[in-house]
Amino acid sequence: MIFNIPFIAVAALILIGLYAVIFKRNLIKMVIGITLIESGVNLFLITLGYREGSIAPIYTSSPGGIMALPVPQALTLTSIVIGVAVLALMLSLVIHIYRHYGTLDVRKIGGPEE
Amino acid sequence: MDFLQISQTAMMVIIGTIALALFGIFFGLVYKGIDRKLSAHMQGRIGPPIRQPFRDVVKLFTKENIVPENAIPWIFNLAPLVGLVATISILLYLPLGGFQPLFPGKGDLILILYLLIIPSLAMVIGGFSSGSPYATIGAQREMATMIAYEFPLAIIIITIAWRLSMQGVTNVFALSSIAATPVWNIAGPLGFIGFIILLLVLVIITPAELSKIPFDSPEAETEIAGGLLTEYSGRNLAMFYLTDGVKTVVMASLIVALFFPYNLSPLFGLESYPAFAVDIAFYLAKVFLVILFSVTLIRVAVARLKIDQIVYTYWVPLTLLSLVGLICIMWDQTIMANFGLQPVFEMLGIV
Amino acid sequence: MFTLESLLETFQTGSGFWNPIIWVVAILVAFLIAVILRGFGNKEYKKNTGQTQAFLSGNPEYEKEQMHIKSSNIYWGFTESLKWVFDSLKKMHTGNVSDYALWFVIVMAILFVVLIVGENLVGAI
Amino acid sequence: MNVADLIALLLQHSPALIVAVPLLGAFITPLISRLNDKVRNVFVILTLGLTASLVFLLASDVFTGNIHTYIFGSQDLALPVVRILFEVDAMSAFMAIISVILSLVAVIYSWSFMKENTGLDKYYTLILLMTAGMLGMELTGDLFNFFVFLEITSISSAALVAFWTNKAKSVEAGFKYIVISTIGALFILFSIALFYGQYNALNMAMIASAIQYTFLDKIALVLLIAALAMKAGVVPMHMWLPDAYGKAPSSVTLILVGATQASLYGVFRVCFTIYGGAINLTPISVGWILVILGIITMLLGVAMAIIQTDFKRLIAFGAVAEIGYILLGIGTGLVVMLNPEMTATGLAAMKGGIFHIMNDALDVGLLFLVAGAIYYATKETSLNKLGGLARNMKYTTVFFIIGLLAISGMPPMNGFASKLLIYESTYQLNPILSIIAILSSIMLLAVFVKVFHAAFLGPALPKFENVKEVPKSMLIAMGTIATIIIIFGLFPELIINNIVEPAANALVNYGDYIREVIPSFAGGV
Repeated sequence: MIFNIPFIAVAALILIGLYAVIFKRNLIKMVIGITLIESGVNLFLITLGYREGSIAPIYTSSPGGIMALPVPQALTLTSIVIGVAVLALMLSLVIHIYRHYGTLDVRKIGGPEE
Repeated sequence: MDFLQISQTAMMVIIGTIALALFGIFFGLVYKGIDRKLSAHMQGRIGPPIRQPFRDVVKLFTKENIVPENAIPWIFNLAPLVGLVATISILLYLPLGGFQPLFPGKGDLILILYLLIIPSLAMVIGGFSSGSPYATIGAQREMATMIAYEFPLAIIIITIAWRLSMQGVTNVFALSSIAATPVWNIAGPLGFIGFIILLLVLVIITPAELSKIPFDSPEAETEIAGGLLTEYSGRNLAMFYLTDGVKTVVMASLIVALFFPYNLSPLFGLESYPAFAVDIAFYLAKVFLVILFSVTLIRVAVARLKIDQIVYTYWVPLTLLSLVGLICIMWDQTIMANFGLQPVFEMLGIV
Repeated sequence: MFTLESLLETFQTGSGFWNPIIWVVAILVAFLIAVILRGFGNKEYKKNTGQTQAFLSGNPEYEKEQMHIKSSNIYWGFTESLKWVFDSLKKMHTGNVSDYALWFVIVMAILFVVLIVGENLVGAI
Repeated sequence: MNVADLIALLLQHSPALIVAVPLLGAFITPLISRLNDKVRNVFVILTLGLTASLVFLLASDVFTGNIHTYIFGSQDLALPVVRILFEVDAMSAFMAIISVILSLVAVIYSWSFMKENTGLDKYYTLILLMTAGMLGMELTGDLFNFFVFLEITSISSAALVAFWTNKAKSVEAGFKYIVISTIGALFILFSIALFYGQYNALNMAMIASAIQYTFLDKIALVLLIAALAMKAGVVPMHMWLPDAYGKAPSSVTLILVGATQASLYGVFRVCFTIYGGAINLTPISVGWILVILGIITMLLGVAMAIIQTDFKRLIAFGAVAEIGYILLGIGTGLVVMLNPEMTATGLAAMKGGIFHIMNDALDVGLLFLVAGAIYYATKETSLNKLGGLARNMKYTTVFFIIGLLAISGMPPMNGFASKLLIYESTYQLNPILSIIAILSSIMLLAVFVKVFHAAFLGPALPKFENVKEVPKSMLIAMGTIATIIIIFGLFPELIINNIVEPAANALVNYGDYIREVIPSFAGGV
C-alpha cells in the first residue's frame, strides 16, 4: 500500500491542477494549475523508475546494490526544462495581457469574438 | 495510348461538345417555349408561340449590354459565360436520347452534382458582382436555396448509389451502370415505396435547381425586381437565358437517367436507325413529361415561398422525407431479403 | 514516372471516375462556342449615363458604403430558419480558456466511457 | 567523391539533417540578422530551401517503398532504450513534404508581409524552430522525442501567435494556445509514461510490437487521442484554433496549419501504428470514434463559419471543417481495416483522407495568405468593412477564386479529387456519412462565396480608393500555392499513385514499420 502513495499523489496533483485550470478565474492561478499538472506527470515518471533500496544511477563502477532506472530521470529532466520554458512564456504573456486589459480575470479578458 | 488515339479522343471531345451544345441550346429553348405555352393554357391565357424563346434570345442580342458602374466588369461579364459553359459540359456525362453518355468512363454522378452547382454559382457571383442591393439580396437567396436543396439531393444520389453497390454493381456512381440497372428492377416492395419517395423529392428539388416558382425568391420580380438578374441586360442576360434552357434539359435528363432509363426499342425488337429514332423520340417524350410535372405544373399551381420558408421546406420536411425513403430502401435490403415478399412469391410459384 | 499516358489517366475511386483533362478540353471548346455566340450580341452601351446607375426602382443611389450589403446580413433566410442551431453554437464559443480545458476533460471522459466502460458492456453482451 | 556518392550519403543522413538544418539555422539567424535584413531573409529562405530539397530527396526514396531509420545513440538494438530512433515511412515523408512547403512559402510571404515589424530576427528564429519541431514530430520514431518536438512546436508557435504583442487579442490568443497545448502535451507525456512503465520502451515500433491492450493501454489511448485531437482542432476542442489562426500574422497561420496537421499525423500514427497490433482486440472500433468526431467537426466547423464576420476567423472555422474530412476518410479506413470484403473501400477512403491532408493545407493556406494580403493592403479584417477590392487587387482576387473553388471541392481543383474519393468510399460504411460530407462541402462554398462578396465585390468604396496590389513576394507565395493546387487538380491520378497511395499503404501495413526495428515481429500483414 505504501508504494501506492506516490501514485495517489500523482492523481491528486493532476486533478488539483485541472481543477485550478478549469475553475480558477485568475490567470496566474491557472498557470499554477498547469505547473501542478506538470509536477504530477514528472512525479509519475520518476516513480516509475524507482526501485526500493536502489542507488542513484550515476556510478560507472557501482558500489554495489541495485540502481534506479536512469531513463525516467532523463525524461523528467527534459520535461522539467521544457516546463520552465513553457512557464516563462506563459507568464510573459500574462504580463502582456495585464498591460492590455488591466485585469487577470479570465472571464473579462476572453469573451466571444465581436 | 499513342498520339493517334489521343488525337482521336480530342476530336471526339471537340465535335461532341459542339454537337451537344447545339442540342442542349436548341431543345432547352424548345422546351421553354412548350412550358410557357402550357402554363399559359393552364391559366386560361393563349400564351406566346412555341418559338418565342428563340425570338427572345434574338431580341436580347440586339439590346444594349449595360455594365453598371458599380459592377466589376470582368467578373460581371465572365459569370454568364461560365454558367453556360459548365451547363453544356454536364451534357457530356449524361445519357441523352437513349444512348450511352458521350464519355461513359470519364465522369460520374458526383461530378454532375458539382457541375450543376456551377451555373447557380455563376449567377450568384454575377449577382454579387453587379453591385446593386437588389442583385445582392437575390444572389444570397440563391446561395441559401442552393444549400437548402443540396441536402435532399445528396441523400437521393447517395441512396441510389448505395443500393446499387449492395446489388454488387461496380462503378455505382457511373450513370451508365445506373442506366444498365434501373432502380425499379432491383427494389423490393418496401424499396419501391422508398424510390417513389425519392423521385417525388427530386421532382420538388428540380424547380429550385432551375429557380422556378415556388422557389424563385432569388429572382422574385415582384419584390426585388428580378433579383440577381436586375443589372443584367443584352447579351449577358441572353447567356443566362440560354443557361436556364440548357439546365432544364440537363435536370430533366438527369431525372430520366436516374429513374426512367428504359428504352422502347428492345420492346419492339428494333435495331439500327429505326431503334435510334424511336429511342430519341421516347427520350424527348420522357424529358417533356418530367418538365411538365416538375416545372410547369408546380409553378402554375403554387405561389412563391419566402426564403426562410424555402430553407425550412428543404431542410426539415423534404430531408426527413428523403431519409424515410433511405430507411425504406435500407430495410428493403436487409429485412425484405430475408422475410419479404420474395419468399412468398417463390412459394406461390410466381417467380 | 511522367509519361504522357500517366498525365491523361482517368482518376478512379473504385465507385466512380473523373477525367479532368477531357473536362478541361470540353470546357475550352464550350467556352469558345459561348464566346462566339456572345459575339453575335450587341456589345455597346452608353457609359457614364443614367444607364449605368444601379437600379433602385427609380430612387437615387445611396452612398457607396450603403450600397454594399454587409456580410453579416448575407444568408439571412438560412440563419433565420435555423436560428436555434446558430444561437446555441454561439453560446458554446465563450472565448474563455477555462471552458476550452473543460471541453478537453469532457471529451476525455466521453472517450473513457466509450472505450472502457462501453467495451466491457459490449463484452458482457 | 562523385555526385552519386554524395547524394547517397545525403540520403543516408537526411532524416537527421532535415531536423538539424532548420534547428541550426534558427540559432544562426540572430547572428546573421546583425549584418543586414536582406541577408537574413535570404539566409532563412535558403535554409528552408535546403531543408525542402532534403525532404524531397528523402521522400523520393521513401515513396518507392523503403523505410529509412536513423539511430542516434547506441547502434546495438539489443539494448532497450539507450537511443533515439528516427523512422521515416511514406506517411512521415508525405507529412514532411507538406510542412516544408508551407514553411518555405510562409517565409517567402513574410519578406514583404512582415517588413514593417521590428524584432524580425526573433520572428525568423521562431519560424525555423517551429519548422524543425514539426519535421521532428513527423520523422521521429520515438514517443518521448515526439513529445519534445511537440513542445518545441507549441512554444515557438505560441510565441509567434502572440507576435503582435501590441494587439490585446493576439496576446490573448497566444496565451490560450499555450495553455491548451501544454495541457495536451502533459497528458501525452503521461500516456508515454504509462507505456514506458508497461513495456520498458519509448520506441513506437517496440511499443507497437509488444502492446497487449491492457487497461492502462486503453487509458493511454484515450489520453493520446484526446490530447492530439485537441491539438489538431477537432470539435469540440477546436475553440483555441479560430482564436490562434485568426489573430496570428497570416504567414504564421500558414505554418500553424502545418503544425495542426502534424498533431493530426500523431493521431493516425497512434491509432494505426502503435495500436495497430491491438486493433483486433477492440470490440468498439477506434475508427468509429474518429469517424464520428470527423462528422461533428465538419458540421460544426462549417456552421460556425457561416455566421463569422472576421475574415481570418471565418477561414479558421473552414479549416476546422476540412479537418473533419480528413478524420472521416482515415477513420473509415480504420473501421474497415480488418474487414477483407471492404479492403478496396478502406484504401480508397484512406487515400482520400491522406490526399485531403495535403489539399487542406494548400487550400486553407492559400486563403489565409489572401486574407493576409487584404490585411496588408487595407489594415482591415472585418468583412463588414471591406468591399469592392477586386478592382484594386486583381491577382489576389484570382488567387482567392482558386482558393474558394479548391476548398469547396469544385472541379477541377485538387479538393474535388480528394473529396470525390471520400464521398465515393464512405457511403459503403454508411450512406449518411457521405451525405453529410457533400452537404458540408456545399456549405463551405456558401461560406466563401459570402467572403468573396464581402471583400472583393460590390461598389468601389471611397476609403479603399488608394489600395494597391500587394508586393511581389506575397504574390509569388500565393502563386506558388495556387499553381500546386491546379496541378494537383488536373493530375489527381498521378499524385495519388505516386505520393498518396504509398502513404496510405504505410499506415495500413503497420507491420512493415515495426519490422524495420524489430525484424522478428510477425503481425500486421
